[in-house]
Amino acid sequence: MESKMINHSVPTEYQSEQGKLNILGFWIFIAAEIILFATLFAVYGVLHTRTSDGPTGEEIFVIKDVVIQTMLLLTSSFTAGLVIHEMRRGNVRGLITWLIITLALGGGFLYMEINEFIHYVHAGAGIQTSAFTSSLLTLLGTHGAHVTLGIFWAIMVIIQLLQRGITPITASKVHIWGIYWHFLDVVWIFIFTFVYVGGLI
Amino acid sequence: MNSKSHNSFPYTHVVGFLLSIALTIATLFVAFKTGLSAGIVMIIIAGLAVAQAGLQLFMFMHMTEGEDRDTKVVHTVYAVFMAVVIVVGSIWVMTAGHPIH
Amino acid sequence: MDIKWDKILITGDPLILGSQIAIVLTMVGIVVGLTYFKKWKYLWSEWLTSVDHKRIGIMYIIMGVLMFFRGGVDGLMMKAQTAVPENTFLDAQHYNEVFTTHGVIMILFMAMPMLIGIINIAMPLQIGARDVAFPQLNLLSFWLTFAGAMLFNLSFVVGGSPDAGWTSYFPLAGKEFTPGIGNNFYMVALQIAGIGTLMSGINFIVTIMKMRAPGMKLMRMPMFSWTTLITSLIIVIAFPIFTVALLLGTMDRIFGTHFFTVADGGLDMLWANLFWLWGHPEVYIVILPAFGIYSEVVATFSKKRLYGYTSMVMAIVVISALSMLVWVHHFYTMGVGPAVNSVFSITTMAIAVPTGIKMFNWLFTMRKGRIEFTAPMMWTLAFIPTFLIGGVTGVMLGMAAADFQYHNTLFLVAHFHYTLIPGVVYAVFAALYYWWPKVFGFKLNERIGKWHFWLFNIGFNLTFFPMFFLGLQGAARRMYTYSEESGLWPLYALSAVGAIFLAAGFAALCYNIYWSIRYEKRTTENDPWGTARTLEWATATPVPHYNFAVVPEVTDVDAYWEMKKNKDNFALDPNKIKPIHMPSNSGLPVYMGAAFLIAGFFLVFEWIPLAAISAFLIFAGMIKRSFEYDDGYYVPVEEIIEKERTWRGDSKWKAK
Amino acid sequence: MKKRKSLLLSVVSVMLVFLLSGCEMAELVVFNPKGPQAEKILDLINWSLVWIGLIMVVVIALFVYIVWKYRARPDNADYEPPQEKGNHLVEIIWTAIPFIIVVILMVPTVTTLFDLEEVPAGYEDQEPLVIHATSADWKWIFSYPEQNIETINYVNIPVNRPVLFKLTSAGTMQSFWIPALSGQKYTMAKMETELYIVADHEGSYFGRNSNFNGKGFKEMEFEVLAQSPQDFDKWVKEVQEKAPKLTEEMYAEKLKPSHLGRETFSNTHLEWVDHADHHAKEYLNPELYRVHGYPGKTFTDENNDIDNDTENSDHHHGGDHSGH
Ligand code: HEA
Ligand code: HEA
Ligand code: CUA
Ligand SMILES: [Cu+2]
Repeated sequence: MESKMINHSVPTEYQSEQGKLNILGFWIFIAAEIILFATLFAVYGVLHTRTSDGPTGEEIFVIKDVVIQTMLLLTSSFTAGLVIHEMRRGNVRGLITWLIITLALGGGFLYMEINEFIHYVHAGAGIQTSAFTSSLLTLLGTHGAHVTLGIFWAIMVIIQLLQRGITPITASKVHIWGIYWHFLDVVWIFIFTFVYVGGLI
Repeated sequence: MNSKSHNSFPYTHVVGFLLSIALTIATLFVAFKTGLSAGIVMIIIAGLAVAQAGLQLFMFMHMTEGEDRDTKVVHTVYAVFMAVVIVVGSIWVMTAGHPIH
Repeated sequence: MDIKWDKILITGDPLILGSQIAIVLTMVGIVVGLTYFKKWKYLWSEWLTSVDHKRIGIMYIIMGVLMFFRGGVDGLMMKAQTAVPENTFLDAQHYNEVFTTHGVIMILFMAMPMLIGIINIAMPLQIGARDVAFPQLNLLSFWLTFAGAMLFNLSFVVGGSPDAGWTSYFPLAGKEFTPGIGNNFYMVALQIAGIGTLMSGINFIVTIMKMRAPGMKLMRMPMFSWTTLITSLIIVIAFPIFTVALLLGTMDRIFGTHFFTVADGGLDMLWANLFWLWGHPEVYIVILPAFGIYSEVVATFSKKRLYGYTSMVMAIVVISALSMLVWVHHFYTMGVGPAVNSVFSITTMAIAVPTGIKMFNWLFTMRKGRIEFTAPMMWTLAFIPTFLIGGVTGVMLGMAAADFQYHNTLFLVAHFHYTLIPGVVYAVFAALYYWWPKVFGFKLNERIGKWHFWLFNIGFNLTFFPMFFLGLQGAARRMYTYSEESGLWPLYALSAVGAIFLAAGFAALCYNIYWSIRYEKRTTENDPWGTARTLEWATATPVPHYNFAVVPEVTDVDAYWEMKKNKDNFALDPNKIKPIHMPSNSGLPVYMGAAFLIAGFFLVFEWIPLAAISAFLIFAGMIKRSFEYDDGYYVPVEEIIEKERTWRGDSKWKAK
Repeated sequence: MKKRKSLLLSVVSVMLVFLLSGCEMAELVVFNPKGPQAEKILDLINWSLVWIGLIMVVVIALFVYIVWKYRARPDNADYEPPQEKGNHLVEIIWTAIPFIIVVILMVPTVTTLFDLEEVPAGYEDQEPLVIHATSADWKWIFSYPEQNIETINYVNIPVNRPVLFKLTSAGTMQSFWIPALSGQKYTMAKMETELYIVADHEGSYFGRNSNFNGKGFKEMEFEVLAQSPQDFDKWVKEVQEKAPKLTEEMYAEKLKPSHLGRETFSNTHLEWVDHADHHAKEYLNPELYRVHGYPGKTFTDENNDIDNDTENSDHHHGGDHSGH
């Protein structure tokens, strides 16, 4: 906002002073998110053997569903990358299209996750069952809540894109949302590896 | 950084995507098909997870671009280090020294 | 949901009844007063919705002073209770509630807001910025902190106070042993305030990384801004841990999970682990800005450059790194084994080295200087020997094997008051006296300041020094009373006498503020102390809302000192003035604070449907924010020229 | 100036009155160890005091000297202090010396830490007496499995013989502390911590819970009586013969939040529950902890219903606990 000069050699999202500040601020926030999830992982790492009267991970995890979830999220991360790619080409339509595809994949992931939770509750692994289930469901739930938030956020951004097109400000919003979405994918990779695969070997 | 590279086919994204799928499959393979001991499997799949996270950070998240790249990189590396301290430290402290509980 | 109306207000206790009446009367008084003087609009548009970092800073400080009063009264109540053996002024339950709220309020709602307020006022000025990076977010941080504080204080009169200590150890703090909602207040109120603090941390980091004046490399930044940067870094790393701990605590208490419970596999040690993973860095979060304040004051009033600037910076970086690696020293006695204890003893004691570097650098800054005993300097001087006591006793506690005897005793309580009060509270006082004229255009009175100083210092040492010995006599902390045969009485009584001096000292500060507002000489001198060194002193007093007409070029560590040496540098060339872009005020943060307060309140009372509905108020605010495209406004050149001319006169004005 | 002096004077006199008034002040227990463990800790403390004292003296002397010498006086108004940046040598020195002191303090800390985990030197040849100390709100329960006796709020031990306390809690986190004999250690539900203690003087010592655990915290004290082996054996015999038997119902009643006096039994509660065991039954009574204010909901476990649940032992769970 400080300078109205547009420098076309940098991507749109870096063209406004506020956009740059926001992007850096969001990276700092990502650091906080890293710590937040690390703490949840630490909790899970400490509590996962404490199953009390409830089932163990081996008894309830369904690896097939988890692999599908993983693929959905990995693909959505890829399409989220294409969102930025299209944005930098200045293609609003492509941008919005890929964004919607990403959201659809994210929605699919959430659908699977909700089913997973229902399966757990039926298997006698509710959030109040044991320290293990509490920490498992809280870790998964926090990630799922982030994904949900990401979806609603993207919808808001789509509306703004439709209203305003690609401007330095909307572009920085898309960029920031993109960072967030990839980050959730990173978190999922660790959940996949340490919670599910690690829990089954 | 420069927008020219974005006019063509998104090679890096496709490569990144394929790599991430490959790494996931590798994880599953190592865990369920090799019959290695649990400890070794954990180490390998942990390594694969870290590789995949790095992939996302560098290929998709645009961490190393923009005028603030040093700040971003240093800060993120610091956070990752602290994350490791928290996870490893907590597990160590909570399991050490309690013979029976 | 089954609301029990008759249980909401706490009844049947004269102390609480008194405060309930006092609260209602105060509220009525404020409303009537504002209406009578027609100040509502002014308050709303100039303060509550202001995104000006200086005003936000002032609001933080007002809140901090109020909370100091509340926490201080708690402290006095504890001292009154233990002044004589078998006292019945407070019963066990009340004493427990009092030290819990005292600890929480003093650290989270007094020390933190005070320091964040001071940072808000001074840091952007020191680096030559127009405001912080995210002014509206800054206001939101304030309102969340405020909402958290209000929710927490509400517990005293509505619903019941938390009573498990400021550390809120589980399983005591869980529903198995404290089924009432008191400890819900702890979990929820601190969560709300914590989110605000985290956002402040992010805000300050971006501000410092991106908005420094031209020429101000990191290694030319004033020490206070350096400590702000490092503190913010620790905030960003430490607070999310607390967020998770509180989340899990809330889930255990309200949703019946088993993280820290006795039943079904919960692990009480894990709470301690998470709490201190945050809690230890937290004490460095409050001490580092204080170190920064002392660094500024000591250089100014010794008329010397800060000695060993580079090693000072390195020292705080090392402290911040170590601060995350020592948390176990708070539970050496948990049976984690000699190997773990040894490792954490080493990291803990290592902190003495960088802190020592700072100590010696301050001393050598004064060496060969010309030390002026102004009020801010007095607090700085008093800090050195008293904090030394706090620090070295910290090292004694750090020696794990010895800690088996000190832990959970008044020796520990003495240690941390000797670090928190000389470290943080004295620094806050020093900062208030030091930056007051910059903010308000008049100094606080020096003579009353001396009274404040001596009363508080004597009181402090008298109150807390005996506690070291009480601890060695075997007095555990958090005991609401003791028997006569225990022989603890003389030292307890001595300590209680000290608290009277402390209260008198605090009263002197309040009187000083009152007196100075009415009678102290006004000044528009940009550098009222005459020996200032950093950029905040290079602009008008009181500071115009745009801070600097033209952001100065920085060539050395003490930017303003350099300008003074080279008078021409400081003079303003009116041709260089351009319209200044400023952010506009916003009511949204006030709304968000209220929304969090309401949702938090329902959550505390475990009225889940209501809490869920009010959570939508929060989302509504976030959506509103997302669609806001306010570009702020510009301050026209004429306005700036007029403002600058009035205080600069001819000597600081470069005619065309 | 005068005022300030008189103020100081009055403070000093108040202190003196307290110190001299002869009202008996408690001794510094930590400096009066009655057993080798506490002695080791005291040695460490004394060692630290030497070095800490040295640091204090040096820093305060430096402080006083500098502040005095360089204070602003009317006659040095024109003095322009030099703008020094620092001095590498000096800075290295004041980094190195504290570092060395830290190492000097560290070494004995580590050795003491490892020492405290073991039977004190000179007592290794004796079989330690094992006592289970279980803390509950707000009392201490001591079980002697070999002797098959149990005491509440007092514990008798033979002098000059190592005692191994196995510590656990029936609920909140507490801390077992006998300052004259050793440092403290926490007691936690479903966990066991261990503490070796030797008393090398006969006598009665003060012990308490030092970790805050609610309303009755202050009163949670116990007496340790170190007796000659003969007296101890005599006492054991007497208890075995004369003391009543404890039943599970009685025990559940005692675990409710309350203060009990001294009690003695000729069996132990370990017969039906060891709270250190990972799957121990819980005996929780959340409803009994209500104080003023809004009640809030509690989550009770079926397992917890003492009166209905008599066949508790078949209560099992999946998962392995090897990770602990
Ligand atoms: C601002 C707050 C603050 C600060 C700065 C510190 C600083 C330190 N603290 Fe303190 N501490 C608290 C606040 C603080 N603490 C609080 C609130 C608690 C209790 C919480 C609770 O339980 O409720 C606590 C508890 C606490 C414990 C836990 C004890 C227990 O529960 O049993 C320990 C143990 O290691 C400890 C150690 C230290 C050390 C080593 C330092 C060091 O940083 C000190 C370093 C400084 C110096 C050493 C002085 C200057 C140095 C020199 C002159 C150089 C030469 C010196 C040497 C070589 C020794 N602290
Ligand atoms: C920054 C932090 C901070 C500060 C400043 C203080 C300040 C004080 N504290 Fe603090 N204290 C803690 C942090 C702090 N404390 C913490 C974290 C705990 C641990 C809690 C726990 O165990 O969970 C604790 C515990 C604690 C205890 C131990 C309780 C126990 O274990 O049994 C005691 C006991 O004496 C005490 C006393 C005091 C006193 C007398 C002051 C005094 O310095 C207060 C001085 C201020 C005033 C006296 C202001 C009020 C003034 C007036 C009323 C005068 C009239 C005014 C006008 C006319 C305007 N505190
Ligand atoms: Cu602990 Cu199983
Ligand atoms: Cu600490």
